[in-house]
Amino acid sequence: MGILETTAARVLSAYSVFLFLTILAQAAARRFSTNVLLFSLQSAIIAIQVAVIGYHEKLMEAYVVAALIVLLKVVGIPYAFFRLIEKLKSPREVISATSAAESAFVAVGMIWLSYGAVRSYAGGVHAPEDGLAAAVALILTGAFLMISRRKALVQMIGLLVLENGIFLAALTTTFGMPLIIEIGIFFDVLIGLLLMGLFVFRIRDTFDHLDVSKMRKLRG
Amino acid sequence: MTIALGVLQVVLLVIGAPLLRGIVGRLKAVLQRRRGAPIWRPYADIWKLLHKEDLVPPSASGVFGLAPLLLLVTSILATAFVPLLTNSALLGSAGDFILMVYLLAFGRFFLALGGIDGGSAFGGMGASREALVSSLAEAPLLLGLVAVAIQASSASIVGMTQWALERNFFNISAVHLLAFLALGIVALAETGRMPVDNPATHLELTMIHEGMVLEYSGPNLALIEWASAIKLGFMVGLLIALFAPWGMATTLSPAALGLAVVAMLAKMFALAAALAVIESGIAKLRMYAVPDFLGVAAAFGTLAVIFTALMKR
Amino acid sequence: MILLWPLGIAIFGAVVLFCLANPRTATRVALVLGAAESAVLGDIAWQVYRHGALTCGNYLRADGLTAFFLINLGLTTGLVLIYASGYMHEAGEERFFSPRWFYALVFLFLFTMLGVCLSANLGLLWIMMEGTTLASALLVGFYNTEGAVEAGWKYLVVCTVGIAFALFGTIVLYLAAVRAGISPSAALDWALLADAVPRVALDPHLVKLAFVFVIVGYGTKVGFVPMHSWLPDAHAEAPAPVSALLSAVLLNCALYALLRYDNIVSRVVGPAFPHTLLLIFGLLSIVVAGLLILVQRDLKRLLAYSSIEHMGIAAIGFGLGGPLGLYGALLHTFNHSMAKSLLFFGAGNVRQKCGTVRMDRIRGLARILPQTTGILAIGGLAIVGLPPFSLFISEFAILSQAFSESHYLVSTMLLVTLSVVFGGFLHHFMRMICGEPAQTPDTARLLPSEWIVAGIAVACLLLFGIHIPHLFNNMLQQAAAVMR
Amino acid sequence: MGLNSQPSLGTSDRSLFDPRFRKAGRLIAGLVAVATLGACGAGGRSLLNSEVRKLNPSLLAPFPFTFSLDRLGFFFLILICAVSLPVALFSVSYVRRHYSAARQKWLWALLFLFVASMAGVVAASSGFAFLVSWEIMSLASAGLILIEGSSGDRRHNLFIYLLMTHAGTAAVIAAFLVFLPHSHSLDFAAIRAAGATLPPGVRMALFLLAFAGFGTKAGIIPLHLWLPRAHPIAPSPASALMSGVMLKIAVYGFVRFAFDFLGGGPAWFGYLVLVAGAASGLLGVLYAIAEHDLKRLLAYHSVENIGIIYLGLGASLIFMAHNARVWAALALAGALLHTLNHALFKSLLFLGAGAISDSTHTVDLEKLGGLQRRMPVTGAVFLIGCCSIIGLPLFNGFISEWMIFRSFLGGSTLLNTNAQTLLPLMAGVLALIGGLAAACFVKVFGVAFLGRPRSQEAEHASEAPLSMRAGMLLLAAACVAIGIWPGGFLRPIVSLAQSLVGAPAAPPETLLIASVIPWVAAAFLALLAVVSVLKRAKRQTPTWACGLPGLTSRMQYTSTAFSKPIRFVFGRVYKADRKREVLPADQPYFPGSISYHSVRTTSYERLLYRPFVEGVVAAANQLRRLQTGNIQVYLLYIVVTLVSLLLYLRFAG
Repeated sequence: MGILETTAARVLSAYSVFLFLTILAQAAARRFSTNVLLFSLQSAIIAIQVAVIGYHEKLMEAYVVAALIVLLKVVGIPYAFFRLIEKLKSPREVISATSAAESAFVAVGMIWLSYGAVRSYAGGVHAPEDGLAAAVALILTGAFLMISRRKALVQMIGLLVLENGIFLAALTTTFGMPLIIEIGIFFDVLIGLLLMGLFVFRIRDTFDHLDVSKMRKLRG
Repeated sequence: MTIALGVLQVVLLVIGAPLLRGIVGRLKAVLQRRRGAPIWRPYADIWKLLHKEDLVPPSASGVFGLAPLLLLVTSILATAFVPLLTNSALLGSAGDFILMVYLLAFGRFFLALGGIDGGSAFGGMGASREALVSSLAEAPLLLGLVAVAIQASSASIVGMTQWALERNFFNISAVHLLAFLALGIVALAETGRMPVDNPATHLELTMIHEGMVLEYSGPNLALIEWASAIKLGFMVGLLIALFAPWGMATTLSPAALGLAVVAMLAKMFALAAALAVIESGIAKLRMYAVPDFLGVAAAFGTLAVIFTALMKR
Repeated sequence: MILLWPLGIAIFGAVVLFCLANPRTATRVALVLGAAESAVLGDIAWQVYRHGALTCGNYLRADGLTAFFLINLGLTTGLVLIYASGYMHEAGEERFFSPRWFYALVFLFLFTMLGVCLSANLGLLWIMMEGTTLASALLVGFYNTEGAVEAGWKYLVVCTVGIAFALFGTIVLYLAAVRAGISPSAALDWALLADAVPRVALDPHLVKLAFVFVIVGYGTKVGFVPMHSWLPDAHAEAPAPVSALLSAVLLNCALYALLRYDNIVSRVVGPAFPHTLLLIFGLLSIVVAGLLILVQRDLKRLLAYSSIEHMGIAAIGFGLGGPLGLYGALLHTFNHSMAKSLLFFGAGNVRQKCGTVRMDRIRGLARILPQTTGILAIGGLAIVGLPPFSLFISEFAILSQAFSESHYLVSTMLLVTLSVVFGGFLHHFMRMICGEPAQTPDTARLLPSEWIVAGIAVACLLLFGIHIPHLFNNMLQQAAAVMR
Repeated sequence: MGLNSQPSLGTSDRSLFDPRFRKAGRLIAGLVAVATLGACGAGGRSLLNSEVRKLNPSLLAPFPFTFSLDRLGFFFLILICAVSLPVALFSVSYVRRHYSAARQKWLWALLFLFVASMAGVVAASSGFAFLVSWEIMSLASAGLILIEGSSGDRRHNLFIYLLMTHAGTAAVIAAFLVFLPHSHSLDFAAIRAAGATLPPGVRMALFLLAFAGFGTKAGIIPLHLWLPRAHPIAPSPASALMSGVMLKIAVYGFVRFAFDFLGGGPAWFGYLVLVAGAASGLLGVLYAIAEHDLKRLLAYHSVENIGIIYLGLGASLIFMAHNARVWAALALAGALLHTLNHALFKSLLFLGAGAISDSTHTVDLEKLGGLQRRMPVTGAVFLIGCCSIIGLPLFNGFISEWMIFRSFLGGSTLLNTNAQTLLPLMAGVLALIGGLAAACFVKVFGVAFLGRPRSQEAEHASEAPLSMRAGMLLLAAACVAIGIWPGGFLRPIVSLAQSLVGAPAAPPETLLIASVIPWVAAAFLALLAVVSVLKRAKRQTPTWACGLPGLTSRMQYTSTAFSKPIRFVFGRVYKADRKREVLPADQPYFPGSISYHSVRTTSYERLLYRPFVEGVVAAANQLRRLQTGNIQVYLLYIVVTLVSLLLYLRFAG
């Protein structure tokens, strides 16, 4: 009885630290596969979080959502990514505009910024503060990854991280939206990823590379 | 009565104009130590030309023949604005100076066309120069008249004359002096006199008026000569009426009229003498110096108008 | 229940058409279904006009505003389908590029857009909006050329990111609603939310935050500068009918979504805040797009930028609010759809006959394609807002609203931009249309389908430019009433 | 009633697309004739009794699309009809001789759309109707230009025309809408009511907007750039309508605003208009003298005459500002009459140019000459047009210029030194303009119609066909009629001007001129009869060539040579950029050939317009650079926008 509650409370308070770690690691990661792994780890943390909250708030839906997360983000999508890497045979390195150290520092800055943001904006919200901060940080990191990384695949990862952040925000503030909406969002994300995968193949076929910063025929 | 008098004045001026021309020529001759032609010579010329046959260039159209007629007609009409003996004229009270000026322009326009119609190089040259001179002469002429009109607060020549008559020579304003200078210069230009144009020359570098009429002969030429004589008379009459009308008959008594005639003749003679002096004293200006000459006139006119405003306060 | 019909038809059409191998039959079926669709939409609009808002379950609703956008959507989709029936003739057979794929995707796209308009739940609305991106991404990349793939990728990524922000905004709004004590089931329903506002106090700070995220997110879809970057590429690279759909329907739907939020937010924190944002984005859009129109080299990009400009004008109208502003803005969305689809059809013909839409390579179009030139000329005259075409009226209405509120900055910018855009269009079109043609003058006559399309569009432009029918006018007023 | 001109024109131009009317010229001309005559009749009636007629064809929600005619509108409607009727007559054969059947249909349709739209402008009684008709007017004229052809150069000119017109229209739209906060409606009545009680700032803005907007259409220097480019490249009937009527519509708009809506204003309004008018008049005529393309020359003369009209309007505004209503009425009446006169003689001259180009296929003065003998009627009417435009007595131009002159004299009665000096001095300016115009038309008529032909085409020119002559004769008759019997025409115009400026009594000067002129005319004719007795029989002899044989037509003064002295005197105005090429270039002292030509581009384009346009385009190119094809940058834009908005919300919101 008491044990679970306390652990639940612990997890509630501590998970954000792990999230920050994953963020830093992702910012610094040089290999693509590492990024994917970190992403699934991140999703796993969030899944646990959802489950815990579900237990905490006695919400049946939450377990479904957690299961979905595990199914999709922890297992499904990373697996798909690894298959993708196999098939594309593209070099594994992440070509970044910024060096690993710089990226790490940027991540740190963004975490700090996110705390500031949470303090200033969501001041009235009685949600676990660092949870919200983690969410914002995830959003910012996702955006940062998409902006700084040149590989199409990494942009997809960035997008996923961004989604995670938003999802987390919804979770921590309002214990999730109505289930059907959640499911719909999941579905959209999934389709979006499929499409992006499709486009990645097309890019590979038409351009012989996956460097989005070289796709600059359309301008002006 | 007044109408009859007006007609009489017009007739006098129209008939007497060549005489004035003759007098000027004679005076010039005297000044240049020549014997010179008799003062009646212009009449003889016109008479002779009127009886010659009318030679027309092959390229000429109706305008060629029409131009001299219109020139003469408009010149005669213009004289109907000017009071000579008494302060009244046919159109002097009803019509105003703008109409008068534009009537002169009418004739000039057609004469220039006639000059071009000849189809020779000289006609075009003369027309072009005439166009330059007359287009530039119009502004100072009107400005001078406007100044006087504002002073007299009347737009009709008779009104202006009346205003001048009511004052004596000494309380005539600076406006009048300036306006007189402007109009005087314009008069020289309009009548094709030295230093703007030389009526006696046929040198292609210098001639303006003569260039235009080079193709004309016989009656046409006679009309043109007569018209230009009338113009001279008109200008002299206008200057007198505006700036020195004293001596005009205020009543229709024979004595007054007689006095008026004498005064008029004296004043005309004086102006003719002045003209003669100027013409024999000054050399003709270069073609492109004429605009400056007229520009000076325009400046005088402008200053005159400005003074009308300044002297109100 | 009637609200389910259009969605049903659309999804059914998508499935059926996907199964039809023969392009000819696919075309026919598509036309039939399109007709049915338009009919149903018209019926919905009529019912809304007669009996007010319709609802279906918790998740579908249609009120006056919806009805107006539905009319626009139905009419434009009809035009696009008719035009496509002639346009897709030479499309290949291979995977993704065959007519069946095309039509299936178009109907899917249609489905999602209908969903956006009809959904009563902001969450569902978001899902559908994301769906539009997904459904149209393949259409944008339809030709599978380098440009098409690049455009598709950019479209997909940029819009997804933008939409993600919109989701965050939705969540924040939801949070605000829930914390104000509204039941979670009702907290995302725009009508219930709007009605609840006077009674329960939402945290204005959160609502503002939500609106900022939403306007950036859905603004990306509308094509507000500076989030517009995907728009020219997508419009330029997509097949002409798709470009027409994107420009004439999708942008409007995104605007519609924005209006829903604007409605709620302005009830909570007063109209000043959201309307100022709309004005700012509108002004940015018209100025930047207006200037960029001058220096375009590609006809379809030119048209795309003009779409941005017109969305900006509409946004300004909504931002100004007031009777004339709303009226003009709504009317403007409709007029813009007509004129822009007409122009895109013309551009499609040009691409098919001349093989390029690079304006500096096209000369003497009047000789090569006289009738298409007629379409382009009329569309051009209409799009720059000259009478007797209806855009003049809507722009005039917006202008008079701006002036009568003495928003002198806005009105001046608007007037100047309109002149600049006029100059740009005039310059480009005259260079294209006049002159000596490079290729052989072939007197290609319009297909009957193209005649029909052009006829309908021009008729609408002229009719609403000369006299706005009573019924339509009332519908406009109803839609505007929703916004107040 | 007066408005039936508009619908009937509308129907007639719709019916044109019916193939049966392939040669419908006559029938349509007849239709218009009836319509316009009806309009004139109705117009004339209620020009005297100042009743207002209303028409409301369609309630164009949300804007009233209403028409009604007050006296001002009627006056301009009559002007439109009086010009468009002869022009239509002229066109009947002109169009048939010049265009293919397909183009004929379009040309007729556009011509009548053009006329109808102009009628719509003057008949409009709400800002919306005004603007719609106004825009259609511009479009129709552009279409007419486009029919004539679309070569590169013409295209450029047309582009400039449309662009400037549109910019001007924008100003006009703004001018109307600025009223909105105060009048709450665009109906003229409401605007008029609001005009009385405007705050001075708004009043100033309004006046400047109207001045710029209508000035662009009227071709006030330096907004005239389009005018000498657009008018010459239109078909001659269209040029006649554009120069003769369309510019007047702009004048109408300005009068409507400055006098009817605003009811005058501070004196500097007047001085602004006055100075603009003086500049346009002088520069316009000077540019005209330097031209040798007849239609361009005439276009520049339109600039000059618009300048004269604006002189009158400015004087009237000044008088109103000093509350000298009667003088104001005189000046305004002069301006209005000159508007009518210019419409008549300028369209006459353009039609004459059309007749010339019809028989010689050129309007280049250097290639003409000796046409008077070959096309006497055209020559005669053209001469009448010349006499009218330079304001010779007994022709209509004189009457209006005379009235403006006299109003300048009236300036000396005001109690304000500026007015006392400036207005009378303007008389000098007007005189200079008149003199230069006279010089210019000596050149035009002398070079084109007199002397010997300078080219084969001119050698074999033949008289214009009947309908063209008829059209021109009508206009010429009108010019002379107003010139010798001004009284009948002055009365309604003066009363109109009175009602506009609220003058208690009619200015006495108008009665004076009305009474004098007929007498002068009579005397003139009598004297002519008398003097012509002195003429003798003619004999043809070759022109004097200094005794040398072989006088060729190349020895005549050309148009360029003729205008040389004036161009020399006013050299500062022209800024001609001369090109002198010596070939071969390496040996300048022993050239094989020297080619010389001087292109006189007005420096406005160089100094005023180019920099502006280039600036805009440069800005656009800078913006273009922001659209780097790089998706990462695009994402950055979005994030930056978001963040900046958040910051705004944090610190401002």
